[in-house]
Amino acid sequence: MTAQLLEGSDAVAHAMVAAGCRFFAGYPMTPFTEVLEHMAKLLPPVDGVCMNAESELEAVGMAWGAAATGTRAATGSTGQGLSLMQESLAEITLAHLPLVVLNMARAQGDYYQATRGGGHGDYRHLVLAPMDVPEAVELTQLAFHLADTWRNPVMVFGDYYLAHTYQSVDVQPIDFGPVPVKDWALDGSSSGTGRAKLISPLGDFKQRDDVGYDLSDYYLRCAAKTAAMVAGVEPMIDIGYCDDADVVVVAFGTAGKYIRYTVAQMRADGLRVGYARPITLFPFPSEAIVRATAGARRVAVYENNMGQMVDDVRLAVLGRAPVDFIGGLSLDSSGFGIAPDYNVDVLRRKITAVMEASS
Amino acid sequence: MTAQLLEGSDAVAHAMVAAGCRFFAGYPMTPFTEVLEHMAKLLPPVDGVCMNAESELEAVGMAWGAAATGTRAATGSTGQGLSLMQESLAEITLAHLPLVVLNMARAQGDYYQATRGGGHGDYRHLVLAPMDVPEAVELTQLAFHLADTWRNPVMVFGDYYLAHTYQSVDVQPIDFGPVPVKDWALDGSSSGTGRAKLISPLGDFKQRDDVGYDLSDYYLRCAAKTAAMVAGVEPMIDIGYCDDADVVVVAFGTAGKYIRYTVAQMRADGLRVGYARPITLFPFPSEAIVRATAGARRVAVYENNMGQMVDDVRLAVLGRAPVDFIGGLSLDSSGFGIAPDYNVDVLRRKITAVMEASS
Amino acid sequence: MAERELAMTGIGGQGVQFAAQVMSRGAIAEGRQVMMFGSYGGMMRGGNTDATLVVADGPIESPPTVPRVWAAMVMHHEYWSFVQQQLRPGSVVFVNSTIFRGELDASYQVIELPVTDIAVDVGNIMGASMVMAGAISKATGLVSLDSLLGAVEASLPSYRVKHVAINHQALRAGFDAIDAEVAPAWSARVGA
Amino acid sequence: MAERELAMTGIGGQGVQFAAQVMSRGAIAEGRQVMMFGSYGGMMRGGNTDATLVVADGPIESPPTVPRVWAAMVMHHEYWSFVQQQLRPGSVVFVNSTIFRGELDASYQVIELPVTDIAVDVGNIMGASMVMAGAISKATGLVSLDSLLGAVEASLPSYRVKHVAINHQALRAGFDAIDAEVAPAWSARVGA
Amino acid sequence: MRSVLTRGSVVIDVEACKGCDLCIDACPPDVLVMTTHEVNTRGYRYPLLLPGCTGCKACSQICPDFVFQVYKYDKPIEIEVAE
Amino acid sequence: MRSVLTRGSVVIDVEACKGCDLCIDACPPDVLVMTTHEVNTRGYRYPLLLPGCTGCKACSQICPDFVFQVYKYDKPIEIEVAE
Amino acid sequence: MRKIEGLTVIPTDTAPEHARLVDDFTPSLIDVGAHNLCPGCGEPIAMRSLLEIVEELAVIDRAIGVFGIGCYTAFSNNLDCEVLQALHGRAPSLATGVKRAKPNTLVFTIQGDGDMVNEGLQEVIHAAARGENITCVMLNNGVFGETGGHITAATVMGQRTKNSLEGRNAKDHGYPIRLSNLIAELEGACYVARGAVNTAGNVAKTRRMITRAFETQLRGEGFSFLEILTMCPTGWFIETQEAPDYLDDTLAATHTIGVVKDTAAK
Amino acid sequence: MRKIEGLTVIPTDTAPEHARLVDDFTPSLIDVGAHNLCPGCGEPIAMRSLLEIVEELAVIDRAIGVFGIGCYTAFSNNLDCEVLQALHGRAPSLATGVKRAKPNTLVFTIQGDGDMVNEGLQEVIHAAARGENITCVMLNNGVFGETGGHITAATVMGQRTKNSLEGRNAKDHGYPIRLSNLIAELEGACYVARGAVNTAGNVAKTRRMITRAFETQLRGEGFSFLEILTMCPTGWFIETQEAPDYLDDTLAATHTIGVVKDTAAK
Ligand SMILES: Cc1ncc(C[n+]2csc(CCOP(=O)(O)OP(=O)(O)O)c2C)c(N)n1
Ligand SMILES: Cc1ncc(C[n+]2csc(CCOP(=O)(O)OP(=O)(O)O)c2C)c(N)n1
Ligand code: SF4
Ligand code: SF4
Ligand code: SF4
Ligand code: SF4
Ligand code: SF4
Ligand code: SF4
Ligand SMILES: [Mg+2]
Ligand SMILES: [Mg+2]
Repeated sequence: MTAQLLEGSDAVAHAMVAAGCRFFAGYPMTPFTEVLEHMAKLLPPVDGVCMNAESELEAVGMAWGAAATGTRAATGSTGQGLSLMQESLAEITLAHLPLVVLNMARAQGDYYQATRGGGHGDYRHLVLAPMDVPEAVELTQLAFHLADTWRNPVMVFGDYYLAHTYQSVDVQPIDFGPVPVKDWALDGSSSGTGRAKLISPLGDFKQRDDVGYDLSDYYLRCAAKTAAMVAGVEPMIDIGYCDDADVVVVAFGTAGKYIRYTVAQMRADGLRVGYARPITLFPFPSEAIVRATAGARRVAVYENNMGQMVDDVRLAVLGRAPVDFIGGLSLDSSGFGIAPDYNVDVLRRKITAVMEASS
Repeated sequence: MTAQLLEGSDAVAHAMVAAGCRFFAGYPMTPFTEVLEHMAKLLPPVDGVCMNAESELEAVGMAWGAAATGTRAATGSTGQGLSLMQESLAEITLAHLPLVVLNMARAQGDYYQATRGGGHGDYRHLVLAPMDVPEAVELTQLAFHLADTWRNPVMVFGDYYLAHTYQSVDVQPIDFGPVPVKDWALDGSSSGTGRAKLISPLGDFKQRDDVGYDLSDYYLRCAAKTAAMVAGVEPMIDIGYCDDADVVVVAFGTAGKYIRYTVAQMRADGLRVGYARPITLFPFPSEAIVRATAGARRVAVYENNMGQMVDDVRLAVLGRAPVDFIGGLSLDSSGFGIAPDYNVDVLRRKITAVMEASS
Repeated sequence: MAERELAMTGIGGQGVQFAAQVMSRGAIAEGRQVMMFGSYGGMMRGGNTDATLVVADGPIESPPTVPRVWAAMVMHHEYWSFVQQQLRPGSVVFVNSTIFRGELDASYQVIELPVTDIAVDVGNIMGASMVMAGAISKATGLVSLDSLLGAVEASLPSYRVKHVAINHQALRAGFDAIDAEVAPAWSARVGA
Repeated sequence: MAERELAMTGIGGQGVQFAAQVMSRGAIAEGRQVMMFGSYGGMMRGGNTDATLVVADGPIESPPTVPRVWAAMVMHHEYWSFVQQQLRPGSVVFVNSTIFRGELDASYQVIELPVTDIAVDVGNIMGASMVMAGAISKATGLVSLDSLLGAVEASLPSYRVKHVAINHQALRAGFDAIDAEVAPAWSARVGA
Repeated sequence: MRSVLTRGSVVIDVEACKGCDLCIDACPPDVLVMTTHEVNTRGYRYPLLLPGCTGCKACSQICPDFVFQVYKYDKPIEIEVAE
Repeated sequence: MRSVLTRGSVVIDVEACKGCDLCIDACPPDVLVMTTHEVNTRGYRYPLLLPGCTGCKACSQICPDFVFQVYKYDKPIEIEVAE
Repeated sequence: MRKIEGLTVIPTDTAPEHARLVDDFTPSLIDVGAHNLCPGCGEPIAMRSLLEIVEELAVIDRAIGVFGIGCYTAFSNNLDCEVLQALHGRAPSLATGVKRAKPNTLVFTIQGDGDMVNEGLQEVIHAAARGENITCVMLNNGVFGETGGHITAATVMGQRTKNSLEGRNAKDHGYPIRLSNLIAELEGACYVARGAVNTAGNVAKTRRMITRAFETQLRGEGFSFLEILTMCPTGWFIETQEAPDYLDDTLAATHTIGVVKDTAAK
Repeated sequence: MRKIEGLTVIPTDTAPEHARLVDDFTPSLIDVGAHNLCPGCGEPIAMRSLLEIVEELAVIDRAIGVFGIGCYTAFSNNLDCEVLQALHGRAPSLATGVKRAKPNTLVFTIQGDGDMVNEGLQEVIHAAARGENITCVMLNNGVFGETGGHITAATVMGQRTKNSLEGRNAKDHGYPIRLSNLIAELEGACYVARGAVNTAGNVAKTRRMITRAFETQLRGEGFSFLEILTMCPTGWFIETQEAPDYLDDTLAATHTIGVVKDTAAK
């Protein structure tokens, strides 16, 4: 292998290019900024386009346009920037366009936004949450595959650590198998043929008589499409030491990596604790959580926010065991107050407290 | 009483003025448009200001500015428009400003957005969902009281029916008691005094030495403030016929009014069914739901979306009884496909099916 | 608590929405509570125009649209199928016999009146629904004639106040066209 | 699977981040896997600059920041308290004796070297961290000298390639300043 | 009786017309007139063609509802009109 | 020895200086010079005042770090300088 | 010949003999002629002209229209031309993405004054400043027609709208933005013109402008912008017959008709 | 007298005798002088001038500053002047809400070119078109300083930024927007000027512009706009000493210094 030292944002950029992404548009915002910078360097040499959009609203719009031509396209941002994109992120889903969205979040406070959709209506995005750089390289490529497969936006949910941690990685294109042909893609060639293509969040039927779009019909079909996607996507999760665990700790992303490490150390000290790390935040790996926690006396959820994923864990466990929220908002004051503050010793204390409660 | 015939949007506008709202900014979008039109008529005569903002982003910004002066201010929109406002709605919460937001939604697909916050981070808005015009007149006034009490945005979650139904109402100012003095409001008078006021989503501490804003500290305090609000606000709910009910149906807003009506008719026919209609969607009346469903064999949730509030109901019932989602997306094709399609006969059939399953 | 549901249907230009507003305001003047939900298909002429009017002695329990109605006002057959579904044995159905073409179930209490002709006679083609409102008043007492007359002005846009008189004529003409209160709204306890 | 954690601390201008990159690339050249997380306080001179470097024979299990470290490289005392908390009995602590002022627990295996002086001697004030890297190579074999030398160029921004030579000098000077591999990184199984 | 030189003609899709009158002013030789009583099934008045059409396409180009089809005669024709 | 007419003077908050040099060019009579070796505790070179200040405020107005306090003498003074 | 209402009326229900068709009912790039826009609306007229020019230039197999949200959206699922439907105000960014990804296409937007001067003002200005090689088209009727005739940032002084019934006044509503003139200030803008569809003459003139705008893009010169004044009798609260003159007297008095900028002409 | 590095140096650690203070370290409306902006940054200079003028005009007890997001945000919690912190690009709308709700205040925004010409271009143009009686101030350094020196819509041709290291070129990045000139086109804009803080002379000139802009608002004339060119050595990737000249040669060559519009003057 020809591993190289890449910063997370650089590795993600390389992974996008390896996945065939040829259009990227973004607006600087820490810690998303570096991804944009790296794409600006990597795309031109492969005849790709990277737009320094004048704002997030324009960035997502440009990506929308490129995606409509069948080009593998991506955009992204952080906190505020993603909030600005919510209208477009909701409606591009109704337009059935594949788009990869990078949420280089600061901490984990945007779990609800990512998994419920911060925009209006019933749309859903697939959400992948890597725990570190190597996993990000894989999931970023998978994101493009899933987006094309389901003609739906897919979000890669990273954070400050993912963006700024250097790791030795060997970025190679991964073959996830074939995707449907993009016979819907626009290039002008169907104009004047009597069946010109239409891509619209309002509907995909051409007008009949003087009836225009039929939202009541279309929204139902969109809901059905979403249901099919949710049924068709295999939820991913990383589970460890759960078989005989008294307490199972659930965490995602970088926090998940810290929990894995902490739990492994506690196991080394003979403590009966396990971990479950959802990799797909949507669809949420509920069945796997149910199995992983079947024997647990208590379940603990750690996230760097005021308690969001804990809803999904409780909805899975559904009262079969107490679910304790042991997370909370904790930001690193050195990192401009935007990087999550993780400390293995602190995590161990929190988990220990739950174990005591469980016995 | 001097009742008059008012269209819902007109009644809400009258209620806002009665509540002392003196600044409104909005951008037309059906079914929110009429509220804007009525405010444009009602405010000038009482020396209020109504701005025809050039976009939703600018509307929420103008309302933000007015709110910062201590003026009772409101804005609002529908679907797409509210999605555009998400960044501002998230951050104005961190700026601790009272603001009333009208979501004249189309159907009920924005429940997640309203209750989880479609923006970034851990902020929360109080959400009130009236079932009809008279209740909207009351809750709209309450919204301003709660906003001032908690220095937090409060959303009134209406829909197409609320906006367009005419009802006989007598809009009188309601006294909800005193609210804290707005000693934080800006008017320039504290400038040059050595303790000039600051209103910012980044923090409320003035700079010391060369340390600027401390987000890690501030976000924690914001989270604490939110927790205090959630603890301090009495959840509201309308419950009927639940004591001996085999099945309890949960629904909110206009759907709740239809369910009430349907359940009443079924009761008249001797069927043991009850209803629970959350009035505050956030905080969600979980305890009340637990009590109302204590004796139920099954719980049914009806909402005009693909299943959102059902999460909160399940989180409350937590497995003690099966919770069936009997809602779904159903839009009226005559009403431009944006009005929910409710039919008492259909609802009765759905509820009956649940009752059969329960016995 | 008695609630009287009246379903109204017609096509653009017949004044259905206006009639619904006049009846609503008339009922309010009599101390009753009212809910009225109208729907009409866009700006095009000849489009459908429906309305559901609920009048009650107390707070309205009915939602904006109801499954069964106490009575119906059918100005045109074009879009009346939806209203038809709401009728049940005993429902009072006021039909504009000048225009209406369609089946009427024998179980209904049907009251036919050529309201368009009558409107033309009183020189107010647009007033057909007003004529019908007058007729409904006489036949059911849902809202008294005086209350209807008093409600006209408030229901007209300012630039139309000059039309008060002709609408009063239409109301009276409809009222006089019925000889007796054949289906009293407020005696028996009908409806939900 | 052995993981070697090295905590590095200093102030802006000492080249700590650069050294972390050189060591990382050197380790990769030897077929090892690496994780490196650096943090520095803004653009101001003299600000803190820390880095956590983890080298392993296989996939990295350590998160970006670790509670305990195998070794530490202390270039300055100003912000070293955080690193101090990560040390435990037996940790190998490389100290820049030219500058460092502070308490060092007796339980550590301390290796002091006046790297700033040495750097000045080889005419490369900014090279203090390079000197230390060379010393760490000799004393622990975490990364061989050759690998470090080979990693310098790739770690320099293009417009700085001319600085390769002086950095090589600094590395060698540090390497030569230590006489033996006193704390082998890859023999015993230390640390998690 | 007088005869009017007529170079073109139009087909009018009466049912498509919404009675906006735009074609009337647009017609250079002024050979389009609106009906005064007759209306189409949607209740709109619609245009009638008088002799003298030049086939200039002004009506078809300005009609918002695509009501016109314009023809040019291979050679102009004379049409008799009663005074 | 020569004497320089000096109308004003400045107080320099050396520790606040970030060594950007803006004041040097800004000073009309050119009486500010940067240290060449001396640095403040943050490692920045800082300005020194030579005789001949006019108290014009150019330095205080342009300094991004608010390093200057400017004074005007009640009456100008003469300062002796060695050539 | 038959007599109707006392006039000698030519039969117009069937095609005449010995004559050739010179203009069909519906332009061939519009699927269905019937639409539910109001009587006398200017937008279908503009749509017809635009689509006919696309055909004339023989670039139909490269044409992609990006639609904004307004009454004109009624045409977005009714064309035999590829359409990408954008959100309100966002068309220029989508068009940018399309054009950058597929440079050989002819990309044009169809937006209204509400869509372009209100919600999406920034999008079109940035696209123009970038010299984006697309054509943005604004159908300017000075109101939000679709929502019922509300004031926009292009509504002219004194114009009556649903929320300025006494006419736009500076104190409450400020001044109209003359977008074409603003765009012309930007270096990236190569061709900028303002036409109208209120008379047969203006329609003809506007067709020439459309041709020039598209040619500018096809030659790869850069950003071209076309503003077309359209009638909105409904939003103006007047009769359809009065609309053409009302357009001249109000809208066109502020938004002057003519070519504003043409770098190629120099 | 002491000799330092061979020069006769006046002691400058304490106040001289027989002299009066004519300018203090930190302007009185700035709480803490120390800040973590870069060496040679032009923004603190502009802040000083603005706040001193607010004092000079004796309107401090009515002054409210609305801040955008950029490096200048470091001052938003550091003033003895009421501050409303806005989100990136949104300051003009917040300022509008403040002013309409409290007409007697003096409301000014502090924004950067990234904040105003990129993210919030539409906000300031609409505010100007409305003739909103506020003063919008743009600190223009032609880059996103805070994010590390990226290109903005105001970056001039050839300017080197982090993502245009070879200098801005038309093909990839389009042309810069000269915002003051665009704003001046709008009827609602009454006073528009562009200053700079790269030399003592320009600082003095800029102070006069600030005065005029605030007077325009105080007289209730309407929208006033002030653009101030500031140095960003970090984002320009040059030495602090080179910044003043670089500003003249690059930024000011496109964004010309001077009064662009002054309706009162006519
Ligand atoms: C984000 C958003 N806000 C508001 C609306 C509601 N809306 C639909 S069309 C329209 C105005 C359209 O005006 P214009 O672009 O001028 O087109 P016109 O109707 O005049 O042809 C508005 C405000 C929307 N669809 N999306
Ligand atoms: C919505 C949003 N997008 C992006 C950012 C990240 N961001 C912070 S400051 C800034 C640029 C500021 O540039 P400018 O206004 O010119 O100020 P300067 O730093 O140059 O002084 C950006 C993009 C943000 N804070 N909010
Ligand atoms: S322009 Fe067309 S729609 Fe209008 S009247 Fe003439 S034919 Fe009818
Ligand atoms: S083609 Fe010309 S002349 Fe003939 S009817 Fe039409 S407009 Fe008139
Ligand atoms: S301008 Fe100020 S900061 Fe810069 S060198 Fe002079 S004193 Fe120091
Ligand atoms: S006050 Fe004027 S003369 Fe004196 S040092 Fe400052 S700039 Fe120079
Ligand atoms: S509202 Fe105006 S723009 Fe819309 S369809 Fe009617 S006339 Fe045309
Ligand atoms: S980056 Fe530029 S603008 Fe920001 S502080 Fe540094 S010099 Fe000033
Ligand atoms: Mg318009
Ligand atoms: Mg800037």
